[in-house]
Amino acid sequence: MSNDFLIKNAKEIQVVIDNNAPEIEKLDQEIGDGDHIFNVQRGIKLVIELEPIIKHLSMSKALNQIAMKILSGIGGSSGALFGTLFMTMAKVSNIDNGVDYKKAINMFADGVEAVKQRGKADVGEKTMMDVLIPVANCLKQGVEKKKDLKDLMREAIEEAEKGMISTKDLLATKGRASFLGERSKGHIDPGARTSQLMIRTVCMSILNT
Amino acid sequence: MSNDFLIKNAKEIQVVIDNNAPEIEKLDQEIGDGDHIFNVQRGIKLVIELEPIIKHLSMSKALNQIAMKILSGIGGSSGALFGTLFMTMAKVSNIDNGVDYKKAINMFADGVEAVKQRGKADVGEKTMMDVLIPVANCLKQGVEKKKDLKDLMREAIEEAEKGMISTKDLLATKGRASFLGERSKGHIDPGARTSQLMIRTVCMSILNT
Amino acid sequence: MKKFLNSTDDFLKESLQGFGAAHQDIITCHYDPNFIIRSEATKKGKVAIISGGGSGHEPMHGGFVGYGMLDAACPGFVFSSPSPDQMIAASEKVEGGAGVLFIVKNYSGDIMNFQMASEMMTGASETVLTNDDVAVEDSSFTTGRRGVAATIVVEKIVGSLAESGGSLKECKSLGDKVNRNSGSMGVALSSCIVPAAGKPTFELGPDEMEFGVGIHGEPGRRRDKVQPAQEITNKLLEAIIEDLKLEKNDEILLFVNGMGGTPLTELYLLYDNAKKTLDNKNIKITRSLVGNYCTSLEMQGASITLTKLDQELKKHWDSPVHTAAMRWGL
Amino acid sequence: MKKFLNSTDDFLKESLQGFGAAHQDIITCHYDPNFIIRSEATKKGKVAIISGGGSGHEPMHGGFVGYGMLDAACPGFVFSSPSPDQMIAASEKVEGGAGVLFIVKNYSGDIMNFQMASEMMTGASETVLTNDDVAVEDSSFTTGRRGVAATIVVEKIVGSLAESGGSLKECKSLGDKVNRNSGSMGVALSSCIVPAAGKPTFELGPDEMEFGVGIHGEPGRRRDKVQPAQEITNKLLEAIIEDLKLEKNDEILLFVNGMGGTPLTELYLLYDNAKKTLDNKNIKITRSLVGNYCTSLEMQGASITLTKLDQELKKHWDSPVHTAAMRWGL
Ligand SMILES: Nc1ncnc2c1ncn2[C@@H]1O[C@H](COP(=O)(O)OP(=O)(O)O)[C@@H](O)[C@H]1O
Ligand SMILES: Nc1ncnc2c1ncn2[C@@H]1O[C@H](COP(=O)(O)OP(=O)(O)O)[C@@H](O)[C@H]1O
Ligand SMILES: [Mg+2]
Ligand SMILES: [Mg+2]
Ligand SMILES: [Mg+2]
Ligand SMILES: [Mg+2]
Repeated sequence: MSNDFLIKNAKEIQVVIDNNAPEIEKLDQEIGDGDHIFNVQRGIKLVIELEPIIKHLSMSKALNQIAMKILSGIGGSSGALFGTLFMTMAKVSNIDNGVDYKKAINMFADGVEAVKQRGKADVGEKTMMDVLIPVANCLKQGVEKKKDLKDLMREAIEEAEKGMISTKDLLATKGRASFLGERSKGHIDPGARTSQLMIRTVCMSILNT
Repeated sequence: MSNDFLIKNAKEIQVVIDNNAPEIEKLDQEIGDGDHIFNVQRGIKLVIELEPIIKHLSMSKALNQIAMKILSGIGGSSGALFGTLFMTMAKVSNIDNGVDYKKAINMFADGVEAVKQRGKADVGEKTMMDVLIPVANCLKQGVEKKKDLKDLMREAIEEAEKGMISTKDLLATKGRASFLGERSKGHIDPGARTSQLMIRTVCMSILNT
Repeated sequence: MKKFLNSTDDFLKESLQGFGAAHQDIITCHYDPNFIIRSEATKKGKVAIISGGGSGHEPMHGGFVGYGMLDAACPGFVFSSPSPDQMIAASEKVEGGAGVLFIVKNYSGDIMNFQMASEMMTGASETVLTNDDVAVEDSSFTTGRRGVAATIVVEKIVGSLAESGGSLKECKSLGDKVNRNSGSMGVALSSCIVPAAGKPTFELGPDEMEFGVGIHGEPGRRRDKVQPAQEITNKLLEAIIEDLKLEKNDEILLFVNGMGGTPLTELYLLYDNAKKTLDNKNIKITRSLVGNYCTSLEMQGASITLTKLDQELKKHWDSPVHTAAMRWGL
Repeated sequence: MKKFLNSTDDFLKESLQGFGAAHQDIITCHYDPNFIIRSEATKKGKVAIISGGGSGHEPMHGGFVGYGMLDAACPGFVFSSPSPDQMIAASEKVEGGAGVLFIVKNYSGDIMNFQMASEMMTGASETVLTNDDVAVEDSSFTTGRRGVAATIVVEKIVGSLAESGGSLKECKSLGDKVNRNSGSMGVALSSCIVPAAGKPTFELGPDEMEFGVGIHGEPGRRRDKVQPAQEITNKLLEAIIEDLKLEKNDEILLFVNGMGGTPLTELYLLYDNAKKTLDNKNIKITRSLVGNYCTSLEMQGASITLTKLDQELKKHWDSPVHTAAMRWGL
């Protein structure tokens, strides 16, 4: 994993998110406050604008810059959560001398664990954790079991999709949707949807190389 | 003219105004502030509620009670104008010993003159004066020319209608519609319309006796 | 119609009752006839300042009754001028021996009803007529211009003079001066709904605005396509600046007024845009007011008022005021 | 979408600029990161009170920065919590040596961002979390209840204590107490439009209302047919009274809050209706507040907040305050 990889993926994610913007907007209007899509779009734009700055930085510094940009540029739940993800990844030791896919997966899993601490939500509470945690687990196990990278990417894509869909029938107990009680049921969680789209995009880009 | 005549006509006017309420409401919405119909309906209701009180009063006292009720109960331009009309009629001398139709017409003409002073509007300014002044003139001349009462009533109805219609193409120079300038053209004045309807009702009731 | 009310007949009464109860430290409401007076009696020898007009413009005028501003306010029905008995009853309560000054917005109905009140009451009275709305062409052959948000500026400044001992004549003449020094113009993005009517007074297309609108949902100068805030602001300012013949280095009060349904953020944005334009023209904003002060029920829209200031006006603007809707220095 | 703006990107910036310019006697706005502080520096030894949250609730919180209330406010994007850098920068400016108290509404986004700020900054800080919205069921397994209009009551009362020398611990504990003593519930008659979205967050039928609505256009407890104001009021009061376990002779603050698009007349009518019901129950209204304080953009609607009062709370409620949106005793 390189800084170029980060920027390239951010750009691909931007296209995917933009293409799905109306749906994501609607999801947060139904069970949230309607700002999720704008938060995410603003964040991605800011990350992409970092390209000239982070191009020549070490991986840890680059990730930290991205984390700070996300944290300060997004706001809301997603700013804190995605910011924490990257901030934690930046802190993983020994990442400035090359990051192979095992290392990358560990970084991601550490990040997800920190996000879980930050938001205090676990699987089953109808948040982005319903995507992030199963994907992190699947990837970690895949590494342990020394699975083929491409197979693993395909599994992760499936896992993300399953997690995202699972939020539909869940009762929200964390985040803004929890205020709705029973009325939160029947809608996919917006943060789960954006997380799933981002994960799919990154996995696809690895599959295509 | 008797107090019974006043109340009976107020009741008939109520029916007529209620039947035409949507049209009158629309007229004041187009070139005014939309309250004219409510002002007029409130005023008529209050006058009719006076019945038990004014039944046994002299004509001058009865008219004065009506004037005060209109003045305090309506507000807006129409409260001041219709209030002035009745207040002036109440002050005409010698009305407590019977009012024949000549006297009644003089009372009305005096009232209209006072309304004209109060509002400082003359014929051609797109207000109720475009109905009241021509009708008062027609009635006064009819009395001078000793016209047949019923013929005179038919003439007054026509005169009122002509005056009301004339306001449509006029440029408003007095009242709220004047603020619209050229945009006031093409709409009948609401006060002219209610005045015309009231005059027609009273004249018809005389024709039918 | 979606409003918080129980019946359109009781709307005004219940609202006044709530106002009276919520602000009993400052004002007292009287009913039948309706009027609002300060909870403290008028000082002997102080000119009593009384305003009034149709309801639906809250906090105007009841919200401005209190120390340093009005002695009484007479609310009519929604958008209908009050009736003479209200002004007469209020005058009797607040007259302090130095006469009554009526502050009246230039509408036929208001003028006639206040005039009848002055004729019917016994004590001395004078009237300041406000007609600051530059959207309407002025002319001595017509009713002339509407009185709108500058009425509040007149009430504040004249209220201060009365408090500091100004005579009836002095109050009248200062009021006229503030009115002459003020110009306003408004724009509506949506209509308002008179409770008794239950439906919007006018219909605006989804991309239309009413430019030069009055404060009763009366049509304005023209219907326009919605424009960026900076353009709207510039057009409003141009008309006012021309009318007041404002010049470089003139000092002004910039008053951005909401019509009731527009959030504060947008009013402050208009303030920002107006400031940019006035800064460019070197017109000095030395006093400011932003908020919903002279409203039209739930109408979305705003107006801008400029008042040319001098030492005297600034002094009376800054002096303490203690009312439900405007309070400072105390 | 009809709003006074030039571009949705510049909306917040221009609005803040206008706010800063219109109230430069009281506050100063800083940009990138955005925060609003008093124009006078914090007294040495005074606890600094900082609040913040998404924009779109004006005058909350910027309108409450000033003597006797907040030292700083951090506005996020519309309906998005501010980010940690804003709170950190504001803290650095207003810290007076006695620590920082954050007043945070109970939303995941706000909590996480304020938490990260406290972790990242150097000085001592405490947080008061407001969660007064009784429309939401409380539970330790969930996010719990929303923080809504009572946040302003907390800010006023804690602001007063801080001004009079209360320690960080005392301020935190008084804030928690005010929050515990407060309950709120709201109802929406129309939706609001997030500028970036350009269309209503939700659709309400012409005869529908959203009962128990939040302050971001989030759906509430249920969708109901519109009801007479007295019935709506009674339902809101019932839920709050039950939650606070209010009893005969309890003293309360009755706070009728507008959501932004509802005119004052209707808010006072709700006050009147609430007073009737509370009078009947012998619950004593000894303090009142009516107006648009905690809004949701241009939403039509209102909320009622009750705060159970004792001597301490009354003293701090009455003490002088001098901010853009709340001013008395000074
Ligand atoms: N405590 C939490 N833990 C994990 N994810 C959360 C939490 N709270 C909210 N989220 C996620 O954040 C998403 C909403 O993000 P966004 O709309 O940007 O912020 P906000 O809810 O503050 O408006 C939700 O869809 C959910 O996936
Ligand atoms: N100066 C005036 N002289 C005569 N009639 C007037 C004058 N001003 C207004 N009117 C009449 O009053 C009518 C409007 O009455 P109403 O709607 O009750 O009062 P307002 O205009 O105060 O809302 C107008 O249609 C017009 O006929
Ligand atoms: Mg959201
Ligand atoms: Mg009218
Ligand atoms: Mg009227
Ligand atoms: Mg949000």
